[in-house]
Order: sequence, then C-alpha cells, then structure tokens
Amino acid sequence: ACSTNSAQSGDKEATAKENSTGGTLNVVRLSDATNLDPHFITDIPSANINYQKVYEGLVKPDKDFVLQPSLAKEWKVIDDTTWEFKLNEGITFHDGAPFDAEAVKATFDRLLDPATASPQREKFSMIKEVKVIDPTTVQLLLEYPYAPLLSILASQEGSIISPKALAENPESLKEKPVGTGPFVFESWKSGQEISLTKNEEYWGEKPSIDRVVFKVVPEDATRLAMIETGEAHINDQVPVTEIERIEASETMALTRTEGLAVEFLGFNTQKAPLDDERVRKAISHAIERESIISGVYNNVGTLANSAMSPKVFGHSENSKPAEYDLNEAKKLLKEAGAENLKISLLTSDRKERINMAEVIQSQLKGIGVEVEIQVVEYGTFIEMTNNGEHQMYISGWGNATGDGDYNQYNLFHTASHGPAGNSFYYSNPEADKLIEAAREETDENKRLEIYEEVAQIELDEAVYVPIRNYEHIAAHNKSVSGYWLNAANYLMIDEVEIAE
Amino acid sequence: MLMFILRRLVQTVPVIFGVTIVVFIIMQLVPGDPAVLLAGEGATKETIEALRVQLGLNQPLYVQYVEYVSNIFRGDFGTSLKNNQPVLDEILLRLPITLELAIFSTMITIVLGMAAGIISAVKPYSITDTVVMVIALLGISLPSFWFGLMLMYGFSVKLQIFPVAGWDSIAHIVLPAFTLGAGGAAIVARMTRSSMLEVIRQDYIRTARAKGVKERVIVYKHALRNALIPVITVVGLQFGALLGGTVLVESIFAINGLGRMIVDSIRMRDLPMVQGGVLVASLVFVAVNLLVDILYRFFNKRIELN
Amino acid sequence: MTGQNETILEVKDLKTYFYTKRGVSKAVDGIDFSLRKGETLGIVGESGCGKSITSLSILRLIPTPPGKIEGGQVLFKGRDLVSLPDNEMRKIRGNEISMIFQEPMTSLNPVIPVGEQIAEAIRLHQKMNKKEARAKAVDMLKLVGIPSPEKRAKQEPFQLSGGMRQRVMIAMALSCNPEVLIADEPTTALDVTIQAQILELIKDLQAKLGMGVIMITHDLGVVAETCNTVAVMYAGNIVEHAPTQNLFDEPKHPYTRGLLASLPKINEDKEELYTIEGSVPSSYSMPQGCRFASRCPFAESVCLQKQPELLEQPDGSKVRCWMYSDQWTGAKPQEEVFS
Amino acid sequence: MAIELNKEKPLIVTQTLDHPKQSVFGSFFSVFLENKAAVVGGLIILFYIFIAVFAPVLAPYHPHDINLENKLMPPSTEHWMGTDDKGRDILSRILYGSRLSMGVGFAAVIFGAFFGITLGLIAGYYGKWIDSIIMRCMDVLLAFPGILLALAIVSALGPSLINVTIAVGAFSVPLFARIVRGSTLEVKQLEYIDAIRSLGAKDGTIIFKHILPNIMSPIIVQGTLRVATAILSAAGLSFLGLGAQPPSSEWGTMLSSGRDFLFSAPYIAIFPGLAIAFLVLGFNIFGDGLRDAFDPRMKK
Amino acid sequence: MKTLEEKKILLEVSNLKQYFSVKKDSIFQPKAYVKAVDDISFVVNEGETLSIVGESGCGKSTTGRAILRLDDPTDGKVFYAGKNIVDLSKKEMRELRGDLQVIFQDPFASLNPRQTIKQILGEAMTIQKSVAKPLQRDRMIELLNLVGLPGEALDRYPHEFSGGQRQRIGIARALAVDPKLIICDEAVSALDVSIQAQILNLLKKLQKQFQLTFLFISHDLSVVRYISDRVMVMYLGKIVEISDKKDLFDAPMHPYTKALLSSIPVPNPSVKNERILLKGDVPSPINPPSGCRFHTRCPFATERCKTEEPALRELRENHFVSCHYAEDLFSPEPLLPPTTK
Ligand SMILES: Nc1ncnc2c1ncn2[C@@H]1O[C@H](COP(=O)(O)OP(=O)(O)OP(=O)(O)O)[C@@H](O)[C@H]1O
Ligand SMILES: Nc1ncnc2c1ncn2[C@@H]1O[C@H](COP(=O)(O)OP(=O)(O)OP(=O)(O)O)[C@@H](O)[C@H]1O
Ligand SMILES: [Mg+2]
Ligand SMILES: [Mg+2]
Repeated sequence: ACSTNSAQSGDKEATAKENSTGGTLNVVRLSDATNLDPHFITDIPSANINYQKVYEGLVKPDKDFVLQPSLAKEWKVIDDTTWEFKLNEGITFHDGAPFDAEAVKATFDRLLDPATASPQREKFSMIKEVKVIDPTTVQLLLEYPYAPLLSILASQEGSIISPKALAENPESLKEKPVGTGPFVFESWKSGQEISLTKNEEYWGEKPSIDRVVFKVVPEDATRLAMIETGEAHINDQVPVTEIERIEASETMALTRTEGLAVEFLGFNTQKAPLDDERVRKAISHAIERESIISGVYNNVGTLANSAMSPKVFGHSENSKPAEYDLNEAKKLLKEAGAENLKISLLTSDRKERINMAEVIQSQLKGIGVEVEIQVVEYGTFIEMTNNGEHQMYISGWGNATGDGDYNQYNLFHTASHGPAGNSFYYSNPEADKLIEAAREETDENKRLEIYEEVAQIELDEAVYVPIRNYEHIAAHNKSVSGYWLNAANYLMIDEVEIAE
Repeated sequence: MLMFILRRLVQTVPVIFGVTIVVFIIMQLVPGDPAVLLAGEGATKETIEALRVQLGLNQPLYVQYVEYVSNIFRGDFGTSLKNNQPVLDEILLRLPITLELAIFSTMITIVLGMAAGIISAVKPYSITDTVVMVIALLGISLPSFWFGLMLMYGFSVKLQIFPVAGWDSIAHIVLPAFTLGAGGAAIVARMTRSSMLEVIRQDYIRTARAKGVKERVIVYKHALRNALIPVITVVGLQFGALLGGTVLVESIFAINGLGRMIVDSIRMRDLPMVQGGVLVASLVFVAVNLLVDILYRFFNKRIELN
Repeated sequence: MTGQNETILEVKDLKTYFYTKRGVSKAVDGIDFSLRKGETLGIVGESGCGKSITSLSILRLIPTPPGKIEGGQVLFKGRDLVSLPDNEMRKIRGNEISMIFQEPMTSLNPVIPVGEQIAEAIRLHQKMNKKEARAKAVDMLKLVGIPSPEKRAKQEPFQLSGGMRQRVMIAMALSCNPEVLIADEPTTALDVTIQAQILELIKDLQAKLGMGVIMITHDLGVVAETCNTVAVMYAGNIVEHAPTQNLFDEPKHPYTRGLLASLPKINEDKEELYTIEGSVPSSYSMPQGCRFASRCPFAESVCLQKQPELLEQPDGSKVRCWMYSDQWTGAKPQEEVFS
Repeated sequence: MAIELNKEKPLIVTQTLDHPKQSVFGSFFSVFLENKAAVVGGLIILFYIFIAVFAPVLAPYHPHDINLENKLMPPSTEHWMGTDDKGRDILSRILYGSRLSMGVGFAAVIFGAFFGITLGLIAGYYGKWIDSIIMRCMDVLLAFPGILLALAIVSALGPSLINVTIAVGAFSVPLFARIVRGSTLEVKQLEYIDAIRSLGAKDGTIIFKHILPNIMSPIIVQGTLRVATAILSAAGLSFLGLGAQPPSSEWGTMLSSGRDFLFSAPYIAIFPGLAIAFLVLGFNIFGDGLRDAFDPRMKK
Repeated sequence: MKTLEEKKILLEVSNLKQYFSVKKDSIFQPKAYVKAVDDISFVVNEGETLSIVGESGCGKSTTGRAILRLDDPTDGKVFYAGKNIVDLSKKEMRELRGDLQVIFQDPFASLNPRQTIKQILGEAMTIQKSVAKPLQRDRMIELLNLVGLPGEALDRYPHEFSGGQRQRIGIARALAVDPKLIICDEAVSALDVSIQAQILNLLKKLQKQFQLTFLFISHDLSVVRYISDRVMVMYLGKIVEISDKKDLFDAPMHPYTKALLSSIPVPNPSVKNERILLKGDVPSPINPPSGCRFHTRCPFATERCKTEEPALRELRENHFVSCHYAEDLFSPEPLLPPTTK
C-alpha cells in the first residue's frame, strides 16, 4: 500500500497490519558510537544503539516518561532502603543465557566493583547489595533512602547484561553487546555503520522490521538529503533551522519531543570577575533569552526558567530567572566596579551552541562586556570544565533519570565540583543541605517544595542563566512510521513500520 | 629499467623515514601530555606516571622516535584514544575505500583532463578551446567542498539520479569521484594543452611536417606522446592533492574512508589515529609517486636520475 | 645525365612576412632564384637575414600565424607550391622536396626509434608495407654510413651522437629519392671534423642521386666547397647571386666584398681584419632605400632613396646595387678598401 | 700595410645605438596588458583588495552584528545578499571576510615563499651535499598528500586562523624551494654569474643581487597561483572547522555554517562560495597572464 | 717580435686535472668521472695570446674555468705571480681576481639583464676597488669609448643592445678592473662574421694598448690563426700539440691537428686541400680511450698507441707534440698516410 502516513502514533495500529513486510530501517547519525558496553558508555550516540534495542533494564519509561515494567514484572519498596523486584520468566539473552535474578546481580556487581572502574558507578553508589531471593526475585539493598532509584534503573546504565558474556569475556562487550532486547547486535563497521537484526526469540512483542542500520553521515545537509530522497529513513540529529523545510517537504516529516534537559549559560563562580555575584547578575540581566529560543533554536524547545525542565520531577513554574533589563545590568556592573570586562565564553563545537555563544557575545556587547568565544571539541570542553579552566560556558544537563536529584545534586552540590557536574564550582551550604534533604525525603510534594526553594536560591545567586528546555527533533522519510523519541532523546524503534 | 626501479626504491627509504620524523615532530607540538589524555578522566597521578613509563614518555625524544618507528615496522601504529582499537585495524578498514575513491577520481582526472586538453590544443584559440579552458579555470577555482554540495543538491536531491551518500554501489561512487576528480581534470586539461602547444612548436614536429605527415598523425603520433610525458608527473602530483581532498569529500558524501577518519580524529583529538592516518596516506602517496616515476621513465627513456 | 640544365625549382618574388605584436617583420622580401637538376645552390648571409624562412617558405612550413607568405611563387616542375592544396603539398614534402635542419639534437622526435622515423617517410610516399619500409630504413642508414644500422634503427635519438643524428636526418630526407634537397645549416651545430664528414656525405649522395640541393649556411667556406652557385642574402633580400667561382674571385656587392674581407683566413696571416661597421637593420623597420646603405662605404644619396633591382652582370652574376646600374654617378669601388 | 689603406677610418668606430631606449618594465607591461584575461584577473584582484581596504566604508552593517529578527532573509534591497542564520548581513560579512581570506592567502604564501626561496637559493647556489640535504627534506614535505600536512599541523597546534596560515604556508615551502632551486641552477650557469664571480663578488651579493632578481618571474607567477591555492586550502580547513573561529567572517567559515542551509537558504553558502571562486579565479588568470608575460618566448 | 729571453711567464699551469663525477645508472656501478681536463701543463707568457683550440667537449672551457677557480680543480697547480692560486683562500682569491678576467661567448647570457650598464661597470669597479666612487662615472665613459660605445649607453639595459655591442660591454667590464690576463672563452663564436671582425680587431687593439695577456679559447681555427701568438690544441682533456702559431699552422706535427686543419672549409673554391677525414665521433670523456686518446680515430694508430700514453715532447723549438710517431709522420715534410697499418 502506498501510504505516506506521518509518524503520528494515532494511525500506527492500522498501518502495522498492512505493512508487516519487515525491511531494513536506515538511521543516519552524526557520529559513530565509541563503545557499546553500557557500563562504559558516556555518550548518547553509543547509548542510543543499545537502549531498548539490544539491552533492556528492569523498568523503562513510557512516552510520558512514566516508569513501566520491563524485565521486572513488578516491584515494591519493602522499606526505605530495600526494593524488591519480581522478574519476568522465560527470557533469554541473545547468547542463550537465561535471564534471572543471578543475571541482575551479576550485572550490578560488575558495575559496582571498583575494579571495573565504570564511569557510571557513582550513579549507583547508593546500592549496597544486590540480593537474590529466588530466580525470579531480586532485592536491592541501599545505603540510604534514595527516592529516584527507579528512574536510574530505567536509564541506559541500568541495562542488564548477559552473565555469560560477563563471565567469559567482558572486554568483548565493548564491541559486541549481548542483552535481552528486541534487536540482536549484528556488526559494527567502525566509523561507518552498526547493524542490528530482529530478535526472533524476543519475549515481548517482536518488532516488525527485520533489521536496523545506524549509518554515520557527518554532514547535516547530507543526512537530510538522504532522508529527502529516501536513502535513509530517520535522522535524529536535525539542525533546528531546517524544520520549515522538512515540514514543507513532500517526502519528509518531523517528530518533536519535549526533552528532560536544559541548556544554560554557566558561570565559574570561583573565577574573577565572575566570583562577584553582581557581575553574574548583570550578565543574567543582559541576556535576552527569548530571542535565543527563536533566533538560535528556531523555537525548538521552550524558554527554561530553571535548570530543571518541566518534564523533570522537581520543576516548578514559580522559579524566576533574572529579567532582561539592561539598565539594571549596567547599574550592577557599575556597583561591582567592573568596567571594560573581558570574559571568555567556552562552548563545545555543536553548531547551535556556537550560534548561541555568538548571540550572547553580541548581547553582552550591549553592556560593554567583551566576550571571547572559545570553541573546543567536546572532549576538550569536558576536560576544561573539569579542571575549572573556564569562565563562562554553555552547557546542558541531559537529565537521564527525569528526577530532580540527578539535576540538583550533580549540578549544584558542593560534593559534585568538577567532573561530577558542578562546573559552576558553586558552593552554598544552605543549598547543599536542601539538596540532601530532598534526596531522602519520600513525600513527593515535600520534595517538590524543597526543589522549588533551592532552585530559586541558585537563580538568585545567578549561578547560571537558564536558556532552553530541550526539545528533541528527528526527521524521517514518510515511508516510515511508528518511531518515537523519548524524553532523554533516545530513538525508540520497536514499533517502526516501513512502507514500500 | 630494473636497476632504475631498485634505485628508486632505495631512494624512497629516506623519504619514508623523513615522513615518520615529520609526523613524529608534529605530534610533539601537541600541547598537553599524551599520558594524561590516554589515562582519561579522573586518573590518579600514579596511573599517569605509570602510563608515562609504559608509553616510554620518560625517555629522551630520539629513543621515543626509534621506538615509534620500530613499532610501525611491526605494524603497531598505536591504539585509538577514542575506542582503544589498534589504529592499524581502523586504517585498514578504511584505506580500501579511500583508494577506491582515489582511483576512480584519478581515472576521471586522466580521461576527462586529457580529452579536454587535447580538444583544446588541436584547435588553439578556437571557440571550443576557449570554452574548455574557461571551464577548466573554473574547475581549479571552485572550492571542491562547495562544488560537491552543489552536485549533491542537483543530481541527488533534485534530479535523484545518484544516491546522496554512502558507499555501496557504483552509483555511489560517481558524485564523490567527480567532485574529487574535477579539479585535477581541470589541471590536467590545462597542462595537456600547454604541453601540446609547446611540443607542437618543437623542431621535430617541423621535421614530421617536412616529411609530409598528415596533421592528425602529427598530433596523435608525434606530439601527443611527447606532450603526455610532463602530464604523467602532473597526474602523479594530482593524486596527492586528491588524497588530501578526500578529507573534504568523504565528509560531505559520508564515505567512511581514511580522509574522514583523519578529520573525525582531529575533532576528537585522537592523535594516534591522526598520526597513523596521515602517515599511511603519505605512504600511499609515496608509493604512487614511485609508480609514476617508473611510468615516466618508461615513457621517457632520456630522463636521468637526480 | 639528361636534362642536367633543366630547372626544377624556381622562386619568384617570394615574400614572407611575420605579423607580430611589435609590428610586421618582413623576413623575406621579394626573393628570386632558380635551381637546376644536380645543381647545388648556396644561400649565405648573416643571422636573421631570412635564409631559413626562405627554405621553410618553399615547403610551406612557416608557423602560421604569425608568418604568412605574402606573395610570389614557388614553381616546382611548373606547379606553384604557394597555391597548392594542403594534401597535394603533403605529397611533395619529404617525397619530391625534402629538408635537413640545422639542429640534429632537436629535429628528431625523441620518443620514436630513428628507424621508425625514417620508415614513416617511406611508407607515406611509397607503396611499402611496414616491414619493407623498415628494411629500407636500415638500408638508408647504411647508405649514410652509420655502423651497425640494424641496431641503430631500433634506438631512440638520445642514444645517438650529434653527427649520427644528422646522418639520420639525411637518411630520412633522402629515403624517397627527392628531386630537391634543402639543407638548412646542416653542419653548423657540428664540430669541424664531423662537418667535413657530413659535407662529404652530402656531396657523395648528390652525385649518386642527382638531386638539386639548396645549401643554406653562413659559412663561406662551406659554400666555396660545396656549391655551384651562391646567393648572398642581406636583410630579406638577395644582394648577389653568382656562380661560386665568380663570387669568390670577383665579388661585386659591397656587402659580399666586405664579408669576404672581414673573414679571418686559415691559410694567411693578417694584422687587421676589414670590418663592416654598424649592424643589420631591424626586420621590423627596413629602410626605404638600399638596405645595406647605412653600412656601405660607397653609399650615395640614391642608395638611401630607392632600393636597387637585382641587376644581371656580363659574367652571369646578378647584383642588387646602384653601383652597377647606369644611374651610378659616384666612384667605382676600389679593391683596397676591403683589404 | 693593410692598416695604411684604412687610414681615413678610425680603428674604433663608435657604434650608434639604434634601439630606442626602453625600460624592462615597459616591455613587460605592454605584453601583459595585451593579455586580456590577465588584465581581467588583475582587475578582479584589485577589486578585492579595494573591498578589503575599504570594507568599513563599504559595508552597510557591522559583520558581527546579530539581529535575530532578521535572520535567514533572502537577498533584498536592504540586504543585497540576504542575512545569515543570525541575521547578520552577508554582504557586510563577505566584505570584511575579504580581509581574512586574502590575508590568510597572502600571509601563507609570504611565509611559504620566504622559507622556500631561502632554502631553494641555498640549495641551488651551493649545490653538493647542502643541496641534497635541503631537497631531500623538501621531498619529505612533498610526500604529504595535498592539505594533509596542513591538516596535521593544525591538528597539533589547534584550530585558528593563524595556525591555518602557518600550516598552509608550511606546505607551500617545498614548492617554492623546488622552483627557486631549479631557476637558481638555471641562472647560476649563465655566464654573467661566472663573470661576476670572477670579479670577486661575495656569495651574498651574487645570490641576492644577481640571482634573486632574475628568478623573480617564476616566483611571482608561482606566488600568485599559490595565493589561489592557499585561499582554497584555508577555506577548506575552515570548512572542516579547523580554521577561523566564530564569529569570524572568513569565507570558508561562512561557507561551513552556510552549508546547513544549502537547501533552505542557499544564498548563505552560495555567496561566500562565489566570493572564494572569483577571487581564486582572479589569482589564477592573473598568474597565467603573468606567466605568459614573463615567458621569454613571448618576448623578442 | 720579442725574443725568447724577453718572455716572462705570467701564468703557469702544471698537472691540472678536472674530473666531474657523473651520476651513476646503477647503485652497483663504480663511481664514474668525466675527465674533462686530465693532467695538462702549459705556460702563458706575459703580453702574448695563447689560444686553446679543439672540438666541443675537449676541455677548453674547463681549463679556463679552473684557472679562474670558477670550479675548483681536482688536482694540479696554477701559478700566478708566484702564487699557487689553487691554494688561495676565498678572500685572497677575491683580491687576486682583479688581475684575471674573463669574456664569455654568449652575448645574451653574459650580462645581468636587470642591471644597467652603469650598474654593471660600477659593480665591477666597486668590488675590486679599482676606481674610487666619485671617479667611476668618468672612467665608465672612458671605457665605453674605448670599446666603441657612446657614453649614453650607460643608462641602458643589456637587452637594448645588439649582440656585438653586448660583447663590447662585456669587454669593458673586464677592463674596468685593470686586469693582466683575460680569458676569452669563445668570445666571438656567437657573432656574425662582420661583427666578429669588429670584436677581434678591438681585442687586438686593446691588447697592444694595455699590454694585456690573452688566453683565447675557440674552436674556430681561422680566428685562432688571426689572433694568437701561440696555439695549444686539445683533444679529450689532453694537450696534443702546443706551439707558435706559424709553426703549428704551417707544419703541424700531430695527426689530429693535421686532420683538424684539413677539415676546415676554405672560402676559396680554387683551393683544393687534401683532406684527412676522421672516422666517427669524439669518444666520451667518461671512459676515454686508453693509451693515446686519439687512437680510435687516428689513421696512423698502431698497437702501441692503444696501450702507451704518449708524452708531450718538444720536437722543435717551442713546439710540443704528444704523439709517438710525430717525427715520422709529418716531419720534415708532411707525409701521406701509410696504406697499411
Ligand atoms: N616566428 C617568427 N616571428 C617573428 N619573426 C620571425 C619569426 N621567425 C623568423 N622571424 C624573422 O625572420 C627573420 C629571418 O629569420 P631566419 O630564421 O630566416 O633567419 P636566418 O637567416 O635563418 O638566420 P640564422 O642564421 O640565425 O638561422 C628574422 O629577422 C626574424 O626576425
Ligand atoms: N660541471 C660539469 N659537470 C660535469 N661535466 C662537465 C662539467 N663541465 C664540463 N663538463 C664536461 O667536461 C667536458 C669538457 O667540457 P668543456 O666545457 O671544457 O668543453 P669545451 O672544450 O669548452 O667544449 P665547447 O667547445 O663545447 O665549449 C665535457 O664533456 C663536458 O660535458
Ligand atoms: Mg636559420
Ligand atoms: Mg666551452
């Protein structure tokens, strides 16, 4: 059938019946994966290959980012520090190993073993022990009460790995993931493509496509042209400026999903002149954030009011960042005695960020602050912020769990200075206390209140300027339907259909 | 001839060593400590120090260089900082693709360039000549990355004659090979033309005319063979430009070749990969030059070594 | 030897001009001469006087543009070569009229074996297949005295010495038994001992084959040794044309006399040489009168005004000089001036 | 005795100079001016230089002025070449960018020429082992295909316009060295060099006063053509993100950011692309013309 | 005519060798040399003109260049004013260069096209400090007049002159430093006959006027006969004969000289000279023939010539020949070649 249906989920059901022809889904991407071992993955392109495709976790978020059962059938909180999970039965890993409580234990034991040196270990450090009750029951014993545990289990890092592979050759997992998911890893041609095939033995609903290929196509224009001509089906890294063209196109369509992440302009609060709150405030007042959303982001995403996006637990409508007020800004600068300021602005080499930097540069010129833009590759960016070599920087916090703790603790807690996420080098005992309190609080409303309070403190001290709540966009050729982007920007393809 | 090849091979050895030295020196210019980079985030002082020793970074430079070269001879080009794969494996994966692309482009360069050059030279200062030479001038003046995008826009997106990107079939090769070969073709065309006009002026062409040889035969038998001798060298040099051009073209057309690997590695500061990629590309070029020299010698027996 | 006196080539009022950015160069400006069977005509003159252009004009080999034959006729056995269609002309080149050039180093195609280059001429004009032509080429090489001709035939020009290359050129030129051979400074680039060999060879072959030869040179010695008649050129004109013996015994034109007098001689000692002062006028701006007038010790006003005709003299020679005309009022030249 | 007969003639007759006095450059210029293409090339370059010098006067807007309301505007009377994705006036950016692009081109060539000429002169003049060493080193540099050497250098020094200049310059060093060495060898064997040597001139005098001026033509021709290549190479590196950094209006950088809008707002990429192409074309035909004008065959 | 006793030796060349290494075709080949000049000795007397003749490539120019130390000789000594100039330091040599000057063949290549005549002459004077700066201009005009050029030539460039005029400028440059010895390397070979006569006369005149000594290199025997006092004939890097001019031209003793002389076409159709035609070409100087280098082309060669190298022997007064059979062949009467070898 010649359906040029859009990818809207509504008519998915209908087309699924008609087009169960299988086929290969071609996904084009900006860059290649670096590593396919969930315990070592630190970048989205790598994670996206595995997540909900090769690997699954105990739980998974749905389209509204509400957590749903996955490998775990159900769970209950036995006490503040004991969580019990009931596992699904009859599931096997792609290498034939059975999925059971031992597999869950093996996975987390490896992750938590310091010898593994997993960069994700810190995120799971609240887990004291994984206890196998019986083959289908497993308990997680925590060091301290940790409310957002499920959200972290649902993240990519929570993937359950084949115990057989872990025992035999854990090194090989880097290049050859073995999970329980609907797709089986097929091959990886470095720099070129990674392919997965349909898991015929999948325990859940089997995908309708036979194969998926993730191709690396670094040029934005090329990627889009491939979608336009049907050479590829999905491009999940689309320049925001192309949305009009995609929407106007006869062969392409767009998918947009609100994200969890927030993009912001951060200040290194320990580096002069930004150690002066008045200077930070002045800059905050001088930035016209709305124009960045429309100008740089082409209205993809919404104006952020704090470091937590509306989809994140802990977000509050009441958080108030500094108003755009040039006079106030100039006044503050004068007060601070800071004239002829020269400040460097560090950003990674993502195009929108560079654009944003240029816009900020031109806006700050308005209050007489000269900005020198430093564009560096992402790795260098991380290195520099980790070492505190920066003054201002543009960054985003891709909240993987959707919980405020992941956001507040990592970004603002004194214990998180540097690599853990607090590149503001912000340190406020009061804020620290509030964050810790929220962490252990089990009453959701109370937690929300605490987060609202601490968020406003951070805004008032002008630690950062929130700019944009992420919106993820992807373009697809109209021959495909049924895929979606989850709020953490993972491409979900288990329901994809390809029309001829 | 055999002697010549042997001797030329021997001459290549110092060049190859020179190339390794240059690559080695360039990489020494990189600010920052490779051990720190390799150790990754959050590594302790001890691990870094251990790495330094393990990598031989505590040794004097010349020892490091000797180590580096001997590793290369053992096929060890180091490991990628990005994914810890052996650099050589990564290169060998991509080299055939780039070579394929380069060979196709060279064919375009040669066939198109020589044909255009001859057409121009046969009737110099005619309209055909002017048109061909204006196109050739444009050919060397257009930025290839721009040209490639335009071709893609026209032929893939608008006309949908060729696929946009990838490297699966002959159809995929056409546009990138043309993008890459066009500049070279323009240069070869100009070279062929001027070389032909130069040759046509020579005394021996007059001799042929004095024998009563037809103009056609003069062009194709007497002039062309002599005119192509310098063109061979240009084609050889052009191959180098072409290899360099893969850096741009492979990025545009999403071809997973050596050029793109180098660019990506530079972006990711994956120095061993850059080092290895540049080194291998240079070795390929040196090999091609060797081949060209031998061809040159074959066509022009008068040449002496210098 | 029938028809020894038959004229085979006649050049009438030949004019070849070059149209360049700097102006019009009248390289050859109205030349007349004729060549009989078996005769050797020498054309001498200083550099740039138009010797080569004359010879190239006969075979229509001038580079066009900028060169162009502006007028006159070249009658070869009654046919005017100037107006001959190209394909007809090609049949004559290398077959009935052939040519040897000055530079043996550059006049052979560097990438084609010499045997093949000779065979090419043979196959063009004679009905022979490849093999026969190659055999004939080897014969020709033998004829011009190249040792081991089979081997040499397969070699490329760079493997031969200058003398040998000139022999190859001669072999090529003679391979189709031409009726006219034009030799444009065939020995200038060679050493005297080799020159002697080559001149001897040309003389021998001429005697054997009975062709007419135009020997172009600037060396009066070569002329004296090889030619029957001599044409002396100056600035695009023939100024004197005479049987060799006459020319050397009794040169008439002041230029010819000066030339002979200014030559150091191998067999006599002189304290001082005669000199022709000044230099040749530029071919782009020829004077209106006699072209030699500015350097002539006898020049009168008439010389500066009008160019003299080529005047026939009682002894059979021709001179382009007012002195030999009826209008001449000035003194007759004295021999001593040129000593 | 003969000398007696020539009594009335002086022994030495002073020669008259019949050629009109002319300057070396006069004849060069007349040949050059006749080459129409070269004149066009020269005019193109002059035009660009004019633009570069007067960019502040000519440009209707400041090249870095962001005006997000006006972004991605197609060419209009207000913005002749449209605006880019940040609402900056493309025309103004191109005008200012000419300073960078040409600057890089010239600077790289001057850098490359300086070292190339020095090395080439030394190698060619002194010959022997010095020559061997220098030229082998140049061979090594030439063994790097295309802009890869530049790429390697930039990757080591980090992306910036200055590093691109150095890198592109470095990769033209061997080209200049080769040409200069070749011409030096050619000129060195000319008799006037021997004449001046036998007068006792020092090496420095010979090299700089007698050799260098006489090998300038191939150097200038090569230099002109190299500027074209250097501009293209630098633009290529910028295109890859290894050159000029934002908000620079270097053309390669402009093109690089414009390529994202190739299909929706093609003028962003087309105009800098054309700006590069025309400038390069200018240098190319100018260089060609110079070559013809310098060609000894065309003279005399 | 000067007598023997009056002759003073100005320059003495002894056992001069100049080998150039040639590129090898294979790495296994032994190093090869062009023996351009191979062990030659001769003297140049003050005020005389010694000519060197021989076929192309026989080493004439190389000899001249070695004397000027334009190329450093491989071996041998060159004495000038009592000093061996081969041993002089670069600086000492520079000082001496004012005495030794050179005039070259190619009138187009011998002047720097980018200097005016004034600069050319001025530079010569400045380098050798032969004329003080303020006096230079007058001296230049004087020099130009001396060689037959008007003073207005000073401000012109070489390309504005004809070949003969350029040659005059070259001569003026050589004279600018008041040299004692001038080496003329094919100084008139590129000129037309009528111009050649002008230059030859000029050289002779200048020699008389300034007591110059000429080492005159040429392949044109007629010119050599006109200009020289003594003549030296070279063949493949060796001296084959050296003698007073008259002696050499009237009664050559070496078969090569004889053949050379007889090869020259005489511009007089009535003279029919018996000619000795030499076979073949001059052999390559890379691997010159053993023994007498001329034996491959010599009609009189014997086994001895192939193996034994003849010495340069003085067979008549001031007449040196290097031929084993010189006495038998052409002395006292020229002989015809023997019918059998
Ligand atoms: N291609 C050309 N363009 C312009 N002028 C030319 C060209 N060829 C020859 N001439 C002119 O024709 C004149 C005669 O040249 P030609 O070659 O016949 O002289 P020549 O007598 O053969 O001298 P040479 O002894 O040097 O060979 C020269 O003065 C030259 O200026
Ligand atoms: N720099 C050099 N390198 C190698 N070989 C040389 C060099 N200079 C001269 N020769 C060789 O030395 C030999 C003698 O050369 P030279 O120039 O002295 O000959 P010549 O007698 O002056 O000849 P000509 O009459 O052609 O000027 C030649 O075979 C020449 O090839
Ligand atoms: Mg001629
Ligand atoms: Mg010489």
